[in-house]
Amino acid sequence: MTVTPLVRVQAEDFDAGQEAQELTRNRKDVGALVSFVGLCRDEAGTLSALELEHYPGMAEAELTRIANQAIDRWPLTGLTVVHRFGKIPPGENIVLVIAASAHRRAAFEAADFLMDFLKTRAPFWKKEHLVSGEESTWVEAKSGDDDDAARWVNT
Amino acid sequence: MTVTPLVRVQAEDFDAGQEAQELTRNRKDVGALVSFVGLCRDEAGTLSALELEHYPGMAEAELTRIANQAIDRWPLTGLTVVHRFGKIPPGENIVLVIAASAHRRAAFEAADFLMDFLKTRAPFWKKEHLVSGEESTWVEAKSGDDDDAARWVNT
Amino acid sequence: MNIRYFAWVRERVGVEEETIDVPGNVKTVADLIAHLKSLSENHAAAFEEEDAIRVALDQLHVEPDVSLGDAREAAFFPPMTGG
Amino acid sequence: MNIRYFAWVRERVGVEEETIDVPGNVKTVADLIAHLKSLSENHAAAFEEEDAIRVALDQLHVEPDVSLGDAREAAFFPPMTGG
Repeated sequence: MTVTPLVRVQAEDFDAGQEAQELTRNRKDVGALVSFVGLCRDEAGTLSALELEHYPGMAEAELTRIANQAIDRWPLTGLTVVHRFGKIPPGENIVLVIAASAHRRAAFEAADFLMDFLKTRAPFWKKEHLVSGEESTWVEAKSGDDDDAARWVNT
Repeated sequence: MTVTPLVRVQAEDFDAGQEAQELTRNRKDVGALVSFVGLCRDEAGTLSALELEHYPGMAEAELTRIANQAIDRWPLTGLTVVHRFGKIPPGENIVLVIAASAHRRAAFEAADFLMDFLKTRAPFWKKEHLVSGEESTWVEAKSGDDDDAARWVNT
Repeated sequence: MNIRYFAWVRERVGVEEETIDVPGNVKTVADLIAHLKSLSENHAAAFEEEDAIRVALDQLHVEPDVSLGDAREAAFFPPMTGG
Repeated sequence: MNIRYFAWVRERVGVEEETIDVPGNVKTVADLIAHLKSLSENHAAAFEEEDAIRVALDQLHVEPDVSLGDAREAAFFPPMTGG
């Protein structure tokens, strides 16, 4: 049976625990569930919020393409991807990936892969709004993210 | 500030979502949260329950030692390990590992490491009780688990 | 053709979305970028760091040498920073 | 010395826990295993596949060549299958 990923792009927060339960409810074939939650971080105390801009339509389509690549590559029983947009204050959730599988290695690798490709391919852009009221600036892409995504080629 | 892992060995079920929230509550330094949930699996429909025997005292001590190794090795902001014992029917949770960090790579690697070492070093043993009522049998250790743990040496 | 801009590309161009007539000699994404640069100073400024700009045709990532074909929408944006 | 058994080692020995006197010539974990095997047929059967048995001294994993030192508890069990 082909697994259909659940992909959502939304302004509202998500409940990672509830999303995980949806992947195991009434099932006995899930042995491993790996969840990744990315949060808005602000160690310096200078950030008032991250503003996430996205390309509606393409964001969902690209996340679904990446999710289906993971489903083709690993024996998953379920896969959930939720990405928020809009203004997100420090401490709040930004992104959720949950991979379910019979075995832990597949679940770990699929979640890790999803995050690496999501970072470099899903059409979202972060702008930093500062507490000081200084001009907001766009977060620059990290070359490390491309390196992370490149780990999955030919492996 | 040194991170103290939260380690629990218990008969009761756990709430993975709630445990994850404990690691981020009122914090702005957590950018990534990786959770692993291991569940009792029974694709064939022949299992009535797994019975988990453990070595009380040593189970907590060994899980804490493994958790502290992860804390020494990766820059974590928090780490939670919960392992159940007793009879666990198919579909129910067995083990939970949550690693929190500023960055996703550290959180992924720490959770993955924890699970590999927990499997080979934490004093728990699984016995399979069958629906048929046939004699229960002890689950044999997999050599693959030792291979998984060996991945973390010299890397 | 419908053209969309995101993040700092959008801010520099000054519009989110516009509909343009594509001249007959504009065949590829690179041709389209050259054409857009000719439209206004803002467009020229937005595409100044051309290597830093990513392109999607009908919501699929493409490289600059790709033909426009019968794509209905082109989008221009900086490298993604989601997740 | 307090001796504990787990999983199929426990089932074969037939007890969970027992207190034994350690003879003076028993210095290492391997010596202790040899001594335990001499106690009963059940003990001998439990330790038959000696390579398949893991040992903890005072709740720390140890190898068979380790000295008992002043450990108060030794535990014997099969390879772990938790997680």
